Amino acid sequence: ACGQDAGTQAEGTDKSGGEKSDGKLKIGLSVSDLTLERWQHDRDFFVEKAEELGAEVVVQSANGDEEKQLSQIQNMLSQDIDALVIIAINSDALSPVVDKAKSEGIPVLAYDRLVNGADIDAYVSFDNVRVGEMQAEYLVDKVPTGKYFLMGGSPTDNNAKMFREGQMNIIQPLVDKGDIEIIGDQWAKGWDANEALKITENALTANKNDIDAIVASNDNTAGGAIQALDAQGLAGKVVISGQDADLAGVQRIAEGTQTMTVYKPIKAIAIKCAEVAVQLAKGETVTSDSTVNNGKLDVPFIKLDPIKVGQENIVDTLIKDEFHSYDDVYKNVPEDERPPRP
Amino acid sequence: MQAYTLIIALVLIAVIFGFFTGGEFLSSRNISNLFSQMSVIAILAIGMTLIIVAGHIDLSVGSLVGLTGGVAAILHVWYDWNTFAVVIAAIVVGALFGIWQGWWVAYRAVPAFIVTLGGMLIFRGILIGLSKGQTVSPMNDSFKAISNSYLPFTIGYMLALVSIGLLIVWTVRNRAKRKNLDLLLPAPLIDYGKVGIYSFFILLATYMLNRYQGIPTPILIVIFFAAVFIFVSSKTSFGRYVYAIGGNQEAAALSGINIKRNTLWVFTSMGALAGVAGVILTSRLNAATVNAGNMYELDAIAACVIGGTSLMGGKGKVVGALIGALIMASIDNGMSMMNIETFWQYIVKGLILIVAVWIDIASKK
Amino acid sequence: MQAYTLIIALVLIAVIFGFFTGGEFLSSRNISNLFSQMSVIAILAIGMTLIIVAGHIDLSVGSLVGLTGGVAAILHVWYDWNTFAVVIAAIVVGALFGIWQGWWVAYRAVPAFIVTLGGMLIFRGILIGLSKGQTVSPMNDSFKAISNSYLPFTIGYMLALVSIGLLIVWTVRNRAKRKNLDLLLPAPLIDYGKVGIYSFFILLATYMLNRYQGIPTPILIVIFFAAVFIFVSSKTSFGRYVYAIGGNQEAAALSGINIKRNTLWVFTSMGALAGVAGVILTSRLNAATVNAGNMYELDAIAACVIGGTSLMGGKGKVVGALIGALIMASIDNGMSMMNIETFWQYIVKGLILIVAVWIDIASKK
Amino acid sequence: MENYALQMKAITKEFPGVRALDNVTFSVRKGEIHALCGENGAGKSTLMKVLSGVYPHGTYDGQILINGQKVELKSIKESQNAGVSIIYQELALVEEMSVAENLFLSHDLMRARIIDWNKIYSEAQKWLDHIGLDIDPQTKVGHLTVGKQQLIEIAKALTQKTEILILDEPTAALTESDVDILIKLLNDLRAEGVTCIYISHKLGEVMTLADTVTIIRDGQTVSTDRIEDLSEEMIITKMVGRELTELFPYEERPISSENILDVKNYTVIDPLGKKIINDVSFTLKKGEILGFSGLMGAGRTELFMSLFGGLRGNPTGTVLIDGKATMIKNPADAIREGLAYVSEDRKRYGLVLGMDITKNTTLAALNKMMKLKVIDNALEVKTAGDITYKMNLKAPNLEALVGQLSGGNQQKVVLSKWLLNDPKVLILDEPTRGIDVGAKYEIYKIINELASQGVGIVIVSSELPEVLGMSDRILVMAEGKITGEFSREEATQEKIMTCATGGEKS
Ligand SMILES: Nc1ncnc2c1ncn2[C@@H]1O[C@H](COP(=O)(O)OP(=O)(O)OP(=O)(O)O)[C@@H](O)[C@H]1O
Ligand SMILES: Nc1ncnc2c1ncn2[C@@H]1O[C@H](COP(=O)(O)OP(=O)(O)OP(=O)(O)O)[C@@H](O)[C@H]1O
Ligand SMILES: O[C@@H]1[C@@H](O)[C@H](O)OC[C@H]1O
Ligand SMILES: [Mg+2]
Ligand SMILES: [Mg+2]
Repeated sequence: ACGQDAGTQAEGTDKSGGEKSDGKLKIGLSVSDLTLERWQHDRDFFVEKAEELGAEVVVQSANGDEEKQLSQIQNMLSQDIDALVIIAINSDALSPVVDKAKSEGIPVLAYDRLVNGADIDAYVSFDNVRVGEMQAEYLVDKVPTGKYFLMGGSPTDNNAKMFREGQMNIIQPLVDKGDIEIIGDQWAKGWDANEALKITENALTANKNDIDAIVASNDNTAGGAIQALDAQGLAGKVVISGQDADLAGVQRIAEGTQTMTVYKPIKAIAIKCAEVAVQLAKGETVTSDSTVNNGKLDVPFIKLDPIKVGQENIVDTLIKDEFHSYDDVYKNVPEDERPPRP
Repeated sequence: MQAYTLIIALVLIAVIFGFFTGGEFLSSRNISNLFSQMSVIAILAIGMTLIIVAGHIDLSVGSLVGLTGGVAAILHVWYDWNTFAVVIAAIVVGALFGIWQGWWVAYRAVPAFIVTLGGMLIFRGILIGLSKGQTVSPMNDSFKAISNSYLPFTIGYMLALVSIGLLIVWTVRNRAKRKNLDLLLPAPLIDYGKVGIYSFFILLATYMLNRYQGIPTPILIVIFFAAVFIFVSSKTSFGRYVYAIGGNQEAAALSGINIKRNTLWVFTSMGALAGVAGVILTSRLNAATVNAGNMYELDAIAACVIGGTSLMGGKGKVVGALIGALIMASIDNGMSMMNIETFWQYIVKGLILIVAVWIDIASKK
Repeated sequence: MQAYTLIIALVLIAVIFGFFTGGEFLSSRNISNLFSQMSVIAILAIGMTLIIVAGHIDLSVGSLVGLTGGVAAILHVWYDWNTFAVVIAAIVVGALFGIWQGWWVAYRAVPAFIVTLGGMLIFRGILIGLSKGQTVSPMNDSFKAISNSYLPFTIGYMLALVSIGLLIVWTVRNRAKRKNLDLLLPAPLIDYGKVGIYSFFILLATYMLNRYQGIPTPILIVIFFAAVFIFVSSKTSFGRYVYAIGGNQEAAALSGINIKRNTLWVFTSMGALAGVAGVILTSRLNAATVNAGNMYELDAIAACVIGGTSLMGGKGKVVGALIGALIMASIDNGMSMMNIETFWQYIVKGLILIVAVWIDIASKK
Repeated sequence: MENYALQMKAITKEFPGVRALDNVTFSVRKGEIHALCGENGAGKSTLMKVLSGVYPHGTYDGQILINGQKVELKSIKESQNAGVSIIYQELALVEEMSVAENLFLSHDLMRARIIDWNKIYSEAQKWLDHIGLDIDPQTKVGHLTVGKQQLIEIAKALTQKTEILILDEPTAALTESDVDILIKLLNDLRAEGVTCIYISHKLGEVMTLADTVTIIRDGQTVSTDRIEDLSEEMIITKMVGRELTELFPYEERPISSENILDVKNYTVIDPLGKKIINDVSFTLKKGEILGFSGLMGAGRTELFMSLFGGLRGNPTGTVLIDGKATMIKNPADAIREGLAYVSEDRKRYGLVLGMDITKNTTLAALNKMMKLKVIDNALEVKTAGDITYKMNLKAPNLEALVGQLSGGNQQKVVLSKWLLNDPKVLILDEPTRGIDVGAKYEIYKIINELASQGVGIVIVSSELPEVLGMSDRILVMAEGKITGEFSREEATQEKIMTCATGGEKS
């Protein structure tokens, strides 16, 4: 494209120069899927913090469609943003547009999911594989030997694959040792609770209820599975994992029907990201302790640890973080069985 | 002929899965599961039959199930409405959106494909907006009971006997009437043979289900609505008009049938049924999620087509759609019982769909 | 008349979004984006027009886009095939699956709705199986260039001029011929006026795109295939037969048209086009993912219907489908430029879909 | 004071671009059979649709009085309630539904809160008996032949409480014997005091049935006369606006001795195993016009559909074309061998109604419109223009959709389509069904011209005068077999009818 009038900068600034005379920073936030509860929290925290830091945030959601996300980022770039924050649907499917952003001098921050094969400025995340490991660790801790049923997430979601990878990191050695027997492995289309319900019903039937643990990859599918367990009077007896700390999931943990969830301290990551994004937008460089290679370069990696949440630490984590309120979480638990209010 | 192919297909599926699951597929417990699992799609397939017979299609039912189920859950959980009020609300909301779509199709002549494709987006959008993307749960016990309870044994048997009794009375009276009117009478053996066979299956199903925990409520709801719609489609002018409209719209119009009003009704009843399905689904999951019901329309349509409903309109039966729904649910259930790998499940389900319809078509020639 | 309603709708959309985005919607850069963004659906809509005109439907194209794109990426990344070979492979795979579906529809008389609903599952299943659920990436530069490059300025203008030249030559020759044959001749003003208007738009588009980075390659690919299929549909016997088959299958059969073979071809070309779309998409994302192309069929069908193709068959134009695809892409693009909330986007898109088709229908009365 | 059942005054109805009715006045006395005659496209059906509420009050100008009362009919139902029943020219039956359901589709029995099927079936049986149809009321209408369907239509109108019964070309698809049934029915109705409006192109029927005849031309009333004051010739003259001297322009031609088509021991078994064509043998000479007569369902249509490759089923036997044995598996083969088949149902089998005249005309000969595998549009338009001009086609232009043409003109498009293939054998199945006398005459002339050019022509027709008037030789079929053969000279209506019914089991 040499020699062509690629002057986007010029065009962009003279068109929207008027609006930007106040010198306000504009940050583009591309969200993978706002139809899921968790990302709504992310967005809210992020926007709040960024605005506090004096930036304006443009938010778009691609509803799980990778091509749509790419298009939306293109559209954001033509809106003259100062920094781009991406919650990628798929780590590998965004490099062209990220390269594009870079070539226009717009810094890019990968939020929660790395963007591979492209020039990005920073990465703030929990590790999806680590999430899977945590799920398995918690269950294995409670039920070191026994029959495990694996219920993956959407078979067409790349993350689901990564959670499974983490889960197997922990479980496989125990399978090899003979402690754990995997009695089934099914994936819930579209992370759909009803799919999970049916899968669990069938698994229980096929195994005559002889199941000790269900490795579910998020709270939504865990919810479906627990319905099936409940029907067999097994809720609370079979250990089951989750992820996202959805209110419904946490309530189940409080009631004892779900064993654990993985809480990604969303407020922390959102705030951190907002800070980093504003820094980047101002043209400052970001420092971090570690880096991660994304196939193209070593990206500064600001790592946040996800947290395993079980009945024991709900109050110390979620409620302290104000992620959910005490009253919401314990709504269905008799007063006398509740832990002390913080 | 056709009905028999379907039943043969069903038996074949049962035998194959029974074999591969070491009989588990045919256990009382799994049959009970199967009936619960098919219930949502079955309810939708009942309404979809009318839609397709009328010459239309409804791609929005999945989203509408999600929306009505979500509205029910929100009113119930966030606003503390009682179960009864919430069920009515879900059905009314479904019916209202059905009217909206029916209006565009009937009075504005926009193809149903487009109206309901739009509806698919609109309803999902409203759901996301209303629920703010959150899962709404849990329901209280009475709401949960809608899909998660069983009829006590004795009541189950009583119901079975009552329905057999009605069947016999109806057959006897019908024969008497026909005789009176000098109409062709099938040999008693045929009529009463049929009664015998139906009775046998009713009793068998009741027995099997009672061996587990009893007849699951969702399938009772399905049977109730199926009965209503079978009645409507064969014994009321509205039902016959729908077939006439789908069979030959011009002829229907020239016969003085009000095409628009009847079309509006078809969509309205589909909407109301989506409301029922939404309630069943929410109760079953004990939660309403934003992507609940996603793509159910395709399963519902597939159930109708497998059951012999012609996409060209004018032809199709509610009973067929129910068997179609049962076949679809059996495939899903059987493969998951066999713990087949996901990608194989997609492939096998796709193939079975094609082959099932093909057998049906080939058998009709 | 109809064509004009469409253009008016497009202009309206442009004006509204232009207004709400402070002109950004109509900037060179956004127009360039818009064209790239519409390309995959546009390619599919081209093939879908033929499918629908022939009286069928194809619900599998989204999955087939995913599968062909995935096959391309797998061969390219895992097996080191070169870009050219990989593109051919994707198209061939698409065409083969098109033949498979066409065979069921044409020679086994299974309704296309069912065959392609099955295909939707089967192709997605194969993709999950082949890719083991992984995202396959990155492509090398030549593959990436397919969707991510621009025609240099001068070549762009040259192409524009050549096409204008061809238009003029064709018009002059056509007029001469018609005169020779003593056929009705439109006033020169009308014929040459049309040429003038088209030329103006070609030049305007080229200028706008050149003001940014030049004509994006994906839209060139779209134009190429659009030209091919416009030619095929209007100037070859195959194209004519497709319209006849969709218009009245029995009359077409008695006119000696081989319904089966032509139907097979329609599906084959749809499959091949899905292969092209798969390549474009994979190149655009620089990756093949397991849920690539999900639900694209609905957008493609909607584009056709907005563009005036009748779901009853026999009627429809490729150009209309392209405008339909542009309208659909504009809606998505405009709303995203306006940063409207997700749930509103669903609702607004659904409403626009319905209203757009309704305006089209109302204008035809 | 005359006692009028119906008066329509100054009715004007316009369609975009067409004034179908222009100030038409039409009055019908109580209890009479009033024939309405006119060429294709004269406006007969439109006038009746105004009366029956298809075109509701407000979409036309003028006044309607029923029994002297002014009425404003806003829907079909209102018209039905006013005692008007109509049998439309286009069959208005739902093929997927049973005979009984169709009979009572717009009847109160069907509007009951809960339908009593047994009642409906027994009522239906009564009506079927009444019109002399021996079929089970639960049979699907789609399984019946067009003729039987037409009778069902008539019965359907009769089931309504009817004061004014309109029949729009009810006999177009009927064979003579069914026409007799109908005539008897109408005479009975007249005796019961029902007023009847009868539209037909078959002037013989008009002469026997009608009390009064109104003639319209180009959307205007020409005259209303008592039947006593009219003759067939006068009606024709008033209809077409000029004199037509003869109805069948048969010409003596030298007939070659060469067989162009030779069918031997032809048998067809349908997919259900029924023998629908049973050992049929016949020959057709170059330049000969061969008539095929028979009753409804005799198997003529199926014989030629099968010969043309358009019928499923297993044909056996030999077919020689131009002396060469041929195997025709599909219509494409047939076309290649020089056959052309104008079907009895042009809308279903002959035309793509949503396509324009040009494209319909060239559909079966598209390969002749190609240059370098590409359709040459100019050539195509010219070819279509030439042939339709020769046919004297009346149409706004060649880009008009055939669905908008009148029946006669549609038939000419079908003929044009087949003539483009220069057929050796032209099979015409009911070539003049629903076509007015003027257009009929033109089609007969075309047939003659083709025959004199050496084309072998088969005319399958249920109208005996047509077969008698046009054929060089006549074959009669019954129950899938050929039951008689007559030369032009020996053939009479009586002989043919004897053979046509003689095949039936006694
Ligand atoms: N729906 C319509 N739209 C436009 N023009 C129409 C329509 N219906 C009829 N016409 C035109 O109105 C005129 C009268 O048609 P009509 O059907 O009443 O003729 P007809 O006398 O019944 O002819 P036929 O003997 O062929 O049945 C014709 O020119 C016809 O083309
Ligand atoms: N669609 C159909 N379904 C069942 N039987 C049919 C069908 N069409 C025709 N038949 C039967 O096939 C036989 C031959 O009918 P065909 O139409 O060839 O007779 P035809 O002599 O041409 O009479 P017509 O004057 O009615 O055209 C009859 O017994 C008829 O009842
Ligand atoms: O958090 C999860 C997200 O990572 C995945 O992509 O979709 C399901 C969610 O539960
Ligand atoms: Mg008429
Ligand atoms: Mg016939």
